[in-house]
Amino acid sequence: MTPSTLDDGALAAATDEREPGLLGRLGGATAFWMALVLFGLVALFSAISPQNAFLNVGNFFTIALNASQLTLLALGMTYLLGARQLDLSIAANVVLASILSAKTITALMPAPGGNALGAILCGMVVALVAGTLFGLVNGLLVTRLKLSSFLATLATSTIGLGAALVITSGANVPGLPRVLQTSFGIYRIGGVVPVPVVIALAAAAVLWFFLAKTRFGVRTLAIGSAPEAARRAGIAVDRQLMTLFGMMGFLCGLTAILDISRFATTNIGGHQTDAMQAIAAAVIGGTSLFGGSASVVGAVIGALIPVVLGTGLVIMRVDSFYQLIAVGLIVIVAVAIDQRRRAGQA
Amino acid sequence: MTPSTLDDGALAAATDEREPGLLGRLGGATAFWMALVLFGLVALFSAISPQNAFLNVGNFFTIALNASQLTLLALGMTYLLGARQLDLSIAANVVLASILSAKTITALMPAPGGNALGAILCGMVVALVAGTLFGLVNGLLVTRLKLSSFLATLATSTIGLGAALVITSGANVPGLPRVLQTSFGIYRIGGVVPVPVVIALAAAAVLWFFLAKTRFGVRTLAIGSAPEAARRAGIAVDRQLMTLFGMMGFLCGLTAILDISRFATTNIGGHQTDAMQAIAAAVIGGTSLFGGSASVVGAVIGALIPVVLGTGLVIMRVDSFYQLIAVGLIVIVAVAIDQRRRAGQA
Amino acid sequence: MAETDSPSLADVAAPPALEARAVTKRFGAVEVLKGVSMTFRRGEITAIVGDNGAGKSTFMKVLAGEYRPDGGELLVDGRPATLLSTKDAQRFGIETVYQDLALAPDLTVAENVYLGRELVAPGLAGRLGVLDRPRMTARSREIMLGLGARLKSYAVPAQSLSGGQRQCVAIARALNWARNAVMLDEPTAALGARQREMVYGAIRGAAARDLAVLLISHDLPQVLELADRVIVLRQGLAVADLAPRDVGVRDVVDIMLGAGKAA
Amino acid sequence: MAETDSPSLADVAAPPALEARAVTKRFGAVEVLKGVSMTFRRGEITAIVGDNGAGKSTFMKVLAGEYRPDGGELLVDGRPATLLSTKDAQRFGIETVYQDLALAPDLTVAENVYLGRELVAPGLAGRLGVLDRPRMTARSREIMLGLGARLKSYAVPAQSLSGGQRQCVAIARALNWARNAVMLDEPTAALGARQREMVYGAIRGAAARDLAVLLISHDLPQVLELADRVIVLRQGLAVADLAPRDVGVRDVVDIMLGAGKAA
Amino acid sequence: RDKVEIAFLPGQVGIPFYSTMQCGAQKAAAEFDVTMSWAGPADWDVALQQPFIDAAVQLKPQGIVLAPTDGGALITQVQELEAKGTPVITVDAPLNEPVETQNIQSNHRLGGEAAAGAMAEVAGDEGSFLAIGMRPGLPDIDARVEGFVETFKRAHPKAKLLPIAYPETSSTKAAQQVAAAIQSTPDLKGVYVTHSAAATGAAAAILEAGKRGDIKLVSFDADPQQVNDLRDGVYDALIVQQPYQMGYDAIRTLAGLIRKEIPRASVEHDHFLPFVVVTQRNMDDPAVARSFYTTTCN
Ligand SMILES: Nc1ncnc2c1ncn2[C@@H]1O[C@H](COP(=O)(O)OP(=O)(O)OP(=O)(O)O)[C@@H](O)[C@H]1O
Ligand SMILES: Nc1ncnc2c1ncn2[C@@H]1O[C@H](COP(=O)(O)OP(=O)(O)OP(=O)(O)O)[C@@H](O)[C@H]1O
Ligand SMILES: [Mg+2]
Ligand SMILES: [Mg+2]
Repeated sequence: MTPSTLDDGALAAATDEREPGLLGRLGGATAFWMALVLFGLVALFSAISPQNAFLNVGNFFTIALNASQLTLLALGMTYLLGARQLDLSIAANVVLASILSAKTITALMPAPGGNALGAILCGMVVALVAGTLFGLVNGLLVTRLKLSSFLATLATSTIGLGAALVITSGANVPGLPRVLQTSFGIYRIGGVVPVPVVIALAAAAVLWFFLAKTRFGVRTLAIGSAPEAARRAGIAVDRQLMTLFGMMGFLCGLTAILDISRFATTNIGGHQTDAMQAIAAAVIGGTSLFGGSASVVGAVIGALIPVVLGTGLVIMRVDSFYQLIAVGLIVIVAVAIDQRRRAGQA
Repeated sequence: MTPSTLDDGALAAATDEREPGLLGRLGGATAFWMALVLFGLVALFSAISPQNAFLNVGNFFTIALNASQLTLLALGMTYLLGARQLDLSIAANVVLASILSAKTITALMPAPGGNALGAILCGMVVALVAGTLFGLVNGLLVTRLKLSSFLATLATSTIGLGAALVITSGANVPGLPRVLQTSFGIYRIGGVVPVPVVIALAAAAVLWFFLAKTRFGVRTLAIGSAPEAARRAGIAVDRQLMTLFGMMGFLCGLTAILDISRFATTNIGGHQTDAMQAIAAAVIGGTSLFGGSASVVGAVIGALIPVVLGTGLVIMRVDSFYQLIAVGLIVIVAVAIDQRRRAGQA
Repeated sequence: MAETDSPSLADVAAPPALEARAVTKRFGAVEVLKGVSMTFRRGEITAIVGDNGAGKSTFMKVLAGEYRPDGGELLVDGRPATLLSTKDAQRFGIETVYQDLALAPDLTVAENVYLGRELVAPGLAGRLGVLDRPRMTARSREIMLGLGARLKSYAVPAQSLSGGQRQCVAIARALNWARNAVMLDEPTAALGARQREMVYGAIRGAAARDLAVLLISHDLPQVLELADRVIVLRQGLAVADLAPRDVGVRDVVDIMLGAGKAA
Repeated sequence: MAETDSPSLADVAAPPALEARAVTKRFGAVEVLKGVSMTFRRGEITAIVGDNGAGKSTFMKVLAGEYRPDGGELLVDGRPATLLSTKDAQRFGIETVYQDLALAPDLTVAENVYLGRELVAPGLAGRLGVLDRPRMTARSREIMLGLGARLKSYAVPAQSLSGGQRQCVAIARALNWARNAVMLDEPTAALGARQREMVYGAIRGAAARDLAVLLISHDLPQVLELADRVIVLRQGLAVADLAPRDVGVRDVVDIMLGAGKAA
Repeated sequence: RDKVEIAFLPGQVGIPFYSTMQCGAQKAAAEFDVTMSWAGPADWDVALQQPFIDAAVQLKPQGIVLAPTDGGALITQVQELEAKGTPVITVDAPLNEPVETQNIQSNHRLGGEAAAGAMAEVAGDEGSFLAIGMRPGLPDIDARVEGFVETFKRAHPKAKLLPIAYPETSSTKAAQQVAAAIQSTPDLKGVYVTHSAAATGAAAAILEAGKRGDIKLVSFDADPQQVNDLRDGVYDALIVQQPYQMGYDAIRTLAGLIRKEIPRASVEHDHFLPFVVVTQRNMDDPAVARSFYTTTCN
């Protein structure tokens, strides 16, 4: 018997240079699908809500305003998850930063009627610095002491909250200048766009750019995808993680600023579920809990979905107990379909 | 130049059949170190607490009693984490199971003075069945719909709580027979050992046995260590995960029974931090968040440490804000030393 | 279209242990298998060779139930079979060594060898699933020694093994359990000279035990020495079915690369 | 004690690019390296061979800064150097291909080739770290083609590559960045015939570029053809330093296994 | 006189309500020669309070003041303490069965009723109203909600009540829920909040919608911030409890009981403290201002 060539398929000539890998890795497909879900919800609520209560620009921006703090936190969490880390201490960080900031402002406040601008700016700087430092402490625990970020940030969460309570004796800081609220926290640029929304969107744009376009983003995902490989490739993993935790802290500081300026007071007890919500927003948006893939756009959408749902269901006068059930079911359905869609493609 | 043999080390004759792999994988080393930490804390508090308030059998069992519910939850979580899963819905599960159980008991209660035993037993069965079913639903979402356990259980957590609130209209179930509390929930066998402690220890013993000694344990860890490899090896991964989620649910039902019988009421508003606490207890005890290694003994110790710390610090009259800080610091120090110890060995 | 069936040395009357008909598989836009047909007979060592990226591993994963083919069909013992999972394949007695091995890094060597088929103690304890660890360790040592791997301990986690030792664990597992067919994807890539010899010996032994053996390898000289049939895969197509006696390494390489056509 | 220095072909006056002196390494109770000394000179291909589990990969990881040795010292360009991390080794211009490759599975081929040394756009954008993806892709394709790997797309994640393609990515990376020394741990295990030839060509090219090359391989015939020196590791000890011209595969195997002693 | 040892077990430490109670208790402790310990959880949860109770009991105090975080859970324990001769006074909330020596509280249901009256007064009794709880299952807060809802429904049948909102302790969630209610209910006239986190959220939402003044806001409690906000017109009325008096009365009564200066029989089980309804008009009245909560004594 002689060797027999049976067929000789032509060479697939065209090489394919699209970037499915990139899109997939940046969770693009899931983010896209979740954006559809989001628009579907908006359309649904618009259609069935009485008196067009849902469908109007003012309401959309109110929703965006209510999602702005969560968006900031979800952005930082997206980077951390992309690098196979997480931060459970963000609530404590926000509380601590807001308290320090509020204390600073009230301490520096001029006599009533004076210009509070200086005090407010100092307060904001304090919030950002405190938040960033808190984040860097987390980073140190993870990189130097080699604690898992879960345990490290769980512990600093407790410590940070304890510190906040010690500083304030447990009471919210009173006496913040009202102008902080009226001309910043709830001020609407052009009467339409609330300042916190602008800040959140700006942060999202910057962080999207860095994740999708720069070395910084690639290295973050490399660390999450294969920490060993990243280290062996000579990436300064520890420094990168420090930056990421510091960045998360900075975003906590920013959130703290929005918090005190929206509500003109601190809210020590009110952030308990922030970490979970931020993680959930990131994951719903297509970021992997196990690192290597992350989506900034998805995080924004993931932060918006629960707020849209909540607002829509309130407008529909759905009893709040049934709201809980509805939110849970919608998340399951949306994510399950996304899952099936992706499985079908692979 | 001729080839030159330069040395010929003797064959290492003895083959080493000890099981460092097994010990390490079962988180044994960490559990051992954390046990030392626990005993250290007990010794410290015993030495410095006024009037021997800490060092007495009654107090030890009170501590064990306070840790018993967390222990049950941490046990289930240990198995799930070992298989690279988690369950964030355990609080909702406990609440729902306790409500259904309490409703059953109050509905079946005979006239005052009658024997409540039948009603109570029915209630217990209801709690266990409801808890297990809840867990199996989680398992279905993870295995059939391929949701990540994080998102799936986050969603069922919301749904479960919503269902509990709808059932009760948001009010705790009143009118549980006091005998449930006096002769079960806080009854001490021989006047010393509280029933819940016996239950928690029995559960721990059984689950230790299955994890360390049986096929079931090996397969659980195989799934966590390398899900792909486990699947390729023909392990029925989905069935195993269903069992694990069902088991977690059963333990939630058990916890619910302890809850209503200890407190003679349901606690709808409580339990919010149960999932985090259970995960933390498991991880402190040496179970890996990323699967493949788990320790039942460690989970028990991890559940005891915060209670011992809390009780000790209360007895020492440390202000509860400082307690938060102290607990966080001690966790960091203990885990960091464990980390260093392990790095040194590797 | 590929047509690789050939009236081979084996008994034509007995149905082949494993047969693939016009199997296609695509990932997204890329068609990796473009209609591959092949038969594997008992007692015969069939080698699949091909350039990197030709689709060898993908094809094997289809046979192992790991991937579901987009088109075509599989037959086991002459009967059409749908392999929905690797468990299905195992139920048919088909065992696989994957190119990326698929060990559980945290589990011990013995546990990896017996993964999914653990030995349990006799009696009631066994009913509870209590492991017979000593027996698992002893048997693992035997099997591993038969492949030339000497380990200091069988209780270390698989992640602390050397590359070759890991490969031996995966091979040990497959050879230990196969009843119908065994498929090996570059099983000797990380092995030393002695281990390679012993593994080839074990593969011959498997064929002698009347298993159908599928071997994927880049070690062409060895393949030509060992295999009863050599099938060349090029860009998702089976382009040649060769009898090793009649060809040299050079011929095979030429067909692999599509450089020259042998007739 | 091993003493593998030999007045080799290379210029003895110039300090060796890389030298290990009496390096020991233990994992727990197991001593894997028992005092290994070796020198690697520029322009020379030094091969390390040995049985599975002999300690080859462990030794290479010590040289790469991945493991810290328990005893002994390392010299780079004749000066004692402490390699605390792979980054340190890279700073000395030492690049490594690991046996388990170390790719980031979620990243694209181009990103993996440039991992840790991404190409950035010119000007301000570059200062911000903006990637020059087109150039990264184009260059990656060039390098990969030079190793015989043809990919449909350079934007697919590394996890969707075939075994051999993945190996090419890892090799491409190391060869692209090495300035002083390049170390390859079984780089051709998963490669097809053509790719293997091209990689061996690239290794020769690296030596010609005056790099010190360390090659670990089980492919003894190839090693004897390619290497300037062959060092045999047995159970954590360097037991022989051979000149390939003078020995055959059989001799090397005998030494590897400690069966016969050549003098 | 010998020192008397009393363990005071607040339901949650730090928040101004309990800090104010602590001030009252400390005042009484100083007056009546009492050594008082003060320890409680950082959050309102019976499971969190339990270790504090256990630890206090370990130290065998002569009397215990307890703010029970659950009306049912602690009955047996209190019963045992009473049986062993340790008198227990509960403050803030009662137990579900009257096993303790005395309960001092401002009946939260009555507070809700007072809030309903105040709301009708500032916002009229037509249009829609929204009541905000915290999370279901907290007896005190739930009673505040129920008292309001039932009274308002009964007394003002023309008014519409929206479904109760439960924002937990998150101001952001409260703001979102109130914003949605404003959006969907053009005739929203008043929002009743039962705790301060919801209050700040509701206030921000009303302000953001430009509806300050149009939508009245009535809140429970008088934290320093809330008092400021009342002055600034954020709130229209505050329903204020008397935690200082609670703490003071509890210690005084308990010290007297332990020293047998007060006969047990003369201590009635129920001791209700009235609410103070504060509006901008009466807030500068010193008698009213005394009821504002503080974070530090003096
Ligand atoms: N999951 C996947 N997604 C996308 N493409 C894939 C996937 N798996 C394999 N491929 C592509 O299919 C082709 C064939 O891959 P396969 O692993 O079957 O090759 P192979 O013949 O085994 O090569 P090697 O000899 O290198 O192991 C490759 O080009 C690879 O990039
Ligand atoms: N991290 C580790 N922990 C414990 N033992 C280890 C570890 N790494 C390697 N070993 C052991 O050290 C010995 C040498 O391993 P090494 O990987 O260096 O071998 P090798 O010569 O590269 O073998 P191969 O040819 O199979 O790749 C092996 O017996 C292995 O089990
Ligand atoms: Mg392959
Ligand atoms: Mg090796």
